[in-house]
Amino acid sequence: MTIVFLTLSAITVLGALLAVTLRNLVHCLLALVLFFMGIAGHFFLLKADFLGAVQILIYIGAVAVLILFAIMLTRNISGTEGGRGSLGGAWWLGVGIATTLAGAMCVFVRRSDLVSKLPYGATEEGVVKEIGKLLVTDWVVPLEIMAVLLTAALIGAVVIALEEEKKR
Amino acid sequence: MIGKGLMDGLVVTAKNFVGSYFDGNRKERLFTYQYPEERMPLPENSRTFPFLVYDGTPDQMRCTACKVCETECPPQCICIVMDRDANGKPLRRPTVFDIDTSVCMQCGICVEVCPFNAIKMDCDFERSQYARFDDLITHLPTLLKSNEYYHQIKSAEATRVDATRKPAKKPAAAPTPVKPVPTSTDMRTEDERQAWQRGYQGEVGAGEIVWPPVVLKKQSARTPLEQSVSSAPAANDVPWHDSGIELEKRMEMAKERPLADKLMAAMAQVDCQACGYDCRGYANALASGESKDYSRCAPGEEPTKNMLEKLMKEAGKI
Amino acid sequence: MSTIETQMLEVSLGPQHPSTHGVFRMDVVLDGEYVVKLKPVMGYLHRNHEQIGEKMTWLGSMPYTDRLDYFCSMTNNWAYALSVEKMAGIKVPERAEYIRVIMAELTRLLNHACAVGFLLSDCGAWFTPVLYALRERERILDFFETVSGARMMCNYMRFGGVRVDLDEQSLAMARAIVARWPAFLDEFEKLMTENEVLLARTQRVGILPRELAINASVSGPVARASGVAYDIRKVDKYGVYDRFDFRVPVGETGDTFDRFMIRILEMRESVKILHQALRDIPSGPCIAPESKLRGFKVPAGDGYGRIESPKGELGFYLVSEGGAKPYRYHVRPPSFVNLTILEDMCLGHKVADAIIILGSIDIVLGEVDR
Amino acid sequence: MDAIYKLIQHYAPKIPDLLALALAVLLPIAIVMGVFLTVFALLTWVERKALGRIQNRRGPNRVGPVGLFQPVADGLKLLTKEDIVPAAADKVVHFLAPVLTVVPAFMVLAVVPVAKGFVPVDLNIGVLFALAVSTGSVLALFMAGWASRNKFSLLGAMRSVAQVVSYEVPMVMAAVVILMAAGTLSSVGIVEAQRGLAGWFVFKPWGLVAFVIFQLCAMAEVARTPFDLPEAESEIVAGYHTEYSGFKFALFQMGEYVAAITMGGITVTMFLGGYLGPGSDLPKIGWLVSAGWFFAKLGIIVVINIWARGTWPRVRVDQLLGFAWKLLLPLALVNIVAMAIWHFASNKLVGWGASAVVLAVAIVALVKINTGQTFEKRSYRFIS
Amino acid sequence: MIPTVEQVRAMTSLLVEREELLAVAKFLKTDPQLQFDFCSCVTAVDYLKQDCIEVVYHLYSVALKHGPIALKVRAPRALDQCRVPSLTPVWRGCEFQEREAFDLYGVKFDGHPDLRRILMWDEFVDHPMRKDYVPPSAMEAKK
Repeated sequence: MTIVFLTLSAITVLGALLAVTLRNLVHCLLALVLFFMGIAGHFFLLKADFLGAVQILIYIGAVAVLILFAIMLTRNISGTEGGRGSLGGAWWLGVGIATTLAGAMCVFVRRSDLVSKLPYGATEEGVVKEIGKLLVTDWVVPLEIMAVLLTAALIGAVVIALEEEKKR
Repeated sequence: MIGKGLMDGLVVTAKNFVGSYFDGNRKERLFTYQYPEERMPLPENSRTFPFLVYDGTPDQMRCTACKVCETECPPQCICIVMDRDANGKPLRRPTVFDIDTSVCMQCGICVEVCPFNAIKMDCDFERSQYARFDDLITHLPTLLKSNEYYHQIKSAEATRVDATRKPAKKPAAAPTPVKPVPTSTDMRTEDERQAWQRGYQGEVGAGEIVWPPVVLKKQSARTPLEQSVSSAPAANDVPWHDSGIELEKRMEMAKERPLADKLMAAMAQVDCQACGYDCRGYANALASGESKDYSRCAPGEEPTKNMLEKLMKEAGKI
Repeated sequence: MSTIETQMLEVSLGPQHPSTHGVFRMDVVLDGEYVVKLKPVMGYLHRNHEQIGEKMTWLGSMPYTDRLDYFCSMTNNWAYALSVEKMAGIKVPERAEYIRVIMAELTRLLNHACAVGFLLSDCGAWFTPVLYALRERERILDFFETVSGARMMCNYMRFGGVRVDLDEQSLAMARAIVARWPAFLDEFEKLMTENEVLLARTQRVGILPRELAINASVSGPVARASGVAYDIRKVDKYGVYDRFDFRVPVGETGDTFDRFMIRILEMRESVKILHQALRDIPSGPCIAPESKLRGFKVPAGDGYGRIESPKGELGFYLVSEGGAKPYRYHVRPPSFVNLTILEDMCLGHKVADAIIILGSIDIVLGEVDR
Repeated sequence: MDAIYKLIQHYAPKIPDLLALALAVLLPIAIVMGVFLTVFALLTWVERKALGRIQNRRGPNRVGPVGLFQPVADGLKLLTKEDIVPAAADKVVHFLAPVLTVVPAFMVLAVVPVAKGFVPVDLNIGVLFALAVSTGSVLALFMAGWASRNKFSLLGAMRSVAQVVSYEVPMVMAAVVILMAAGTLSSVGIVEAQRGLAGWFVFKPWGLVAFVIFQLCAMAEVARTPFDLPEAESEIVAGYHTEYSGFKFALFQMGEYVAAITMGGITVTMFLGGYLGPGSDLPKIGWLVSAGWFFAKLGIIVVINIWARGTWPRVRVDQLLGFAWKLLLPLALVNIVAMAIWHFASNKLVGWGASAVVLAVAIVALVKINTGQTFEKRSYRFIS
Repeated sequence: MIPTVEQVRAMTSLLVEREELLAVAKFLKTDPQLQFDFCSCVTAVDYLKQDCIEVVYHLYSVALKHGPIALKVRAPRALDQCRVPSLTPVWRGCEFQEREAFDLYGVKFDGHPDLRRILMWDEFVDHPMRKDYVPPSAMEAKK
């Protein structure tokens, strides 16, 4: 099992690195998608199928396409000229901050007992049902707020589109 | 209901789909022919490329090289060279009869205008070749096909033609063997060939019309052409030079004209060069005594020959 | 709020385009999906047909007229023959006039069926309606081949009549074709006329107002769909059309759907004409006895003859100097003139609509470019 | 997959653990790829034959007995065709695009239960995984269009991205109804929930509406008529795969057709009771009969696709998007309400009637709003 | 100058001077009894001997359904003086046919909205339908 884990995390790290260093903007986006794919793989490895599927659905299905449209509309359509260079001037500062942050993260995760307290670990059936129940019972208020927020965003998009239509 | 139109469409296509398998007359529905194996029966009138008909042996070909089809062919894709025997006397048969099948548009006008029923339209269309120019020019031997073949492909039409035709013509004087086919190289220079292909050969028919200068300002609404034609009489007026008019009317038109004009009036007015000149030239030759043989007007046949003989006797030329 | 500035897109549809009915190009300027400017570019198939006409004898041009609108060779022949007969004052026997009406109406049937079929395949119906139309067209082409010798390049009409007479067997064949046609029309209408997707795509698309149609000398089904009640068969009464009772459908709004429906209704009228013509075709000569093949001359002067070809008014303007060759030989093709209003109809619509509007005008490039 | 793993453990214990695991993973993949690729080849042949017969002509009958080797011939032709990559194209992305269209199509097959006990991977979030992965094709479409640096293919790509994205939403909404009915996300669970006499979800009113919506969205997702807009020849030449030739084009075609089959598979699983059928529970040969049922139903769905392709014209871009947002989505939401009514009704009959009424009213209202103004009856006057 | 009307074999043709063409055309179109609103055919004819190019407009009336009248105007053949007022402002249908007359005969139409070559490609120099036109292939042969 460890081999699979190692290869998967290697892919993920590679994707992240490429996303930062590639010259062409669209290539960076594709590397980002590779990174998201890696994360989803990790979830599946940990038998958290729901999270893996949601990761694919949301990040690759929606966020990547969103960034894509962002690139499309701002730059000229081909989006070829890309960023300045692979590693900017102060790259060593970036690496320094990254390593310190990663170190701190490892320390906290190892010391905290969060992992052992997982109540509903890898039960075959109930994960999805559990999440569903919790959402509708304990967390119903945030769910409703989220719903209102999303509807507002949707209506905002429609208004902009209508404005565009009237102009023509 | 919203989907009705869409459903009707589906029903129609379904009916066609099912029909194509179980319909009684499947031929009715599947109208495509599986070409190489299953061929479409060609109706009798169908025409592809022309061919020359001969009765009995290839030497007794009907064509007399009168070049009528060459002049009338719209894309000018026929080229005929008259056959001459040893001492240059024109024989009424072609040595070279080429049709450029890449130019021929299969319109059948040559068949209509041919006075001797010598050229007919074939039915076979599988004539693809490899080379672009040389192979696409069909030469005399390949063009010649027997009357039986003609009966075979177009029986009704063939019988009708045979009924109208006079008894079989005896073969020309000394049946010289058909000369070897000239290859395209010695045919003509490229430029001449192009000129021939585009029909810039000498204009035949309308005489040169001289227009008087017309002042632009005061004019009637009639087109400038009409006005000029009616006013200026042509110099050498040959009203009878029209193969549509009968022999008697032509002779009556040229009654009080000199012998040469009378002789010309007797010709078939086809300018077919079968006699070696055009009509005007042959009449002058007979009138001036240059040649005595009054039987060389091929399209004219009997009536012209007798009329020429009578005129020559009256004028004491023979 | 600053609106997003979109790039104007220059697109040229054709000449290598699957649905421009031949070698025809439209330079279109797109703002997003909407057509802002549309310039038709033609001339790819220009063979200088008119100069060939001047080099050819009067009869020699007849086979070339087949190549004008290669879909309807019979009506092209008839237009040319009519113009020359009008100038030369040649009388055409009864039977020949009836045969000419039969051939012209059969050509109208096959042209309208294919035009509607191609319009539907432009809308995306994967060629099914076209193949139903082609199935019926094959029968008519077989009939043309039996009579004139060639399926599409018939070269059938002469000055003063027609070249080959219709014998009993080919008349029976024509009656069989005409008998099958109403069933085909019902099937065609059931397949497409109420189809919601088609209605959504063709209704209120490419509207041609009546005044613009007349002013831009648009003729044929395109004009009649906009409400111009003008059919040369009824106005000029050439040939023996006044003997048949048939009606001319006229639309109101003049959009793509109207042009589609007018052609279907015209097919039904043509079937009616064919029934009457095939029923009482008189006997007699099929060509004027005194008509000459060679050395045919037309008295000097000019003349303009026109007929109602399936695509519109097809006219021949001929100037003769009294010789065996026409001095000026001009063709007035319906498709060429109908294209003037292509841009007016496409403005404001989408690219997909521009293709359909072009399909609804039903042009053939052989006729446009000559 | 797990069943096979246990089988291997049972029959051949001495195989090392890792090899057994590898075998357990690779065997189903091999079976699925084999079966569905032959189905893909068969589909292309059936499509061309059926379209031919609809159009009164024989379909391909030259290659092989009844034209059966035609897909092989097509494949060979595309394989040997030169693979032209436009100079200005972005090599990497240009190569990746066709791969990415095929990958999601096959990944979705992982959760489709082909026969009783035969499902490659029995994820307990089966349907969600299928829908999630099928969004991956959006990216592939865009990459194809953008990478070939051609104005036409970019326009085509933008259209197809808009189409796929806007048809995913009603599709997921329609699937929600089925998940509510079945109570579980796992595809096998959904199939089992459809046991019983008229158990298939398609016989329920909300099930039928959901089936129609899902089928339309699946056709749009895969760009089949009447929504085959991206490669509409009559508009912008050939859409996003203009600049592709040779094997890459074959990959695109394969991706499109296999996606059509997999979408058909999911529709069958969710609405037509997957592998359930009268004979599917027999002891010994039960799984064979159930497989037969599954492929029969899949065939029906595919035939409907082909039939529509041969008959209906294409919808324009704005009508396409309007149809998705203004008609399908609201209908799907109302459908969820109808399902709720059905669920909480006391006895099933009243529930059935109530939900049917609600749905009928919704359909009529929505249709009236959307198409009210376009279809007017035309009258023509005749002058004699 | 009053246009002369001549009944030539059932087609009345009207020869008009270039200056008055536009006025006559408007009159023909707007006059209640005439109402010639349909301009069917526009052609140019090259009379080489008379050194003039004649542009012929065939007009019909859709409203009153009466027959053709040919409106003729003449211009000298020399390319620079060969100018004729365009009738596209009066009848929109003449637009393409006048462009064709310009393309093949070299008749320049003043007032035409967009006078370009329509059938020949833009770089083509000569006007092919003129009687004294020599096709290029023959020219190369001469050189």
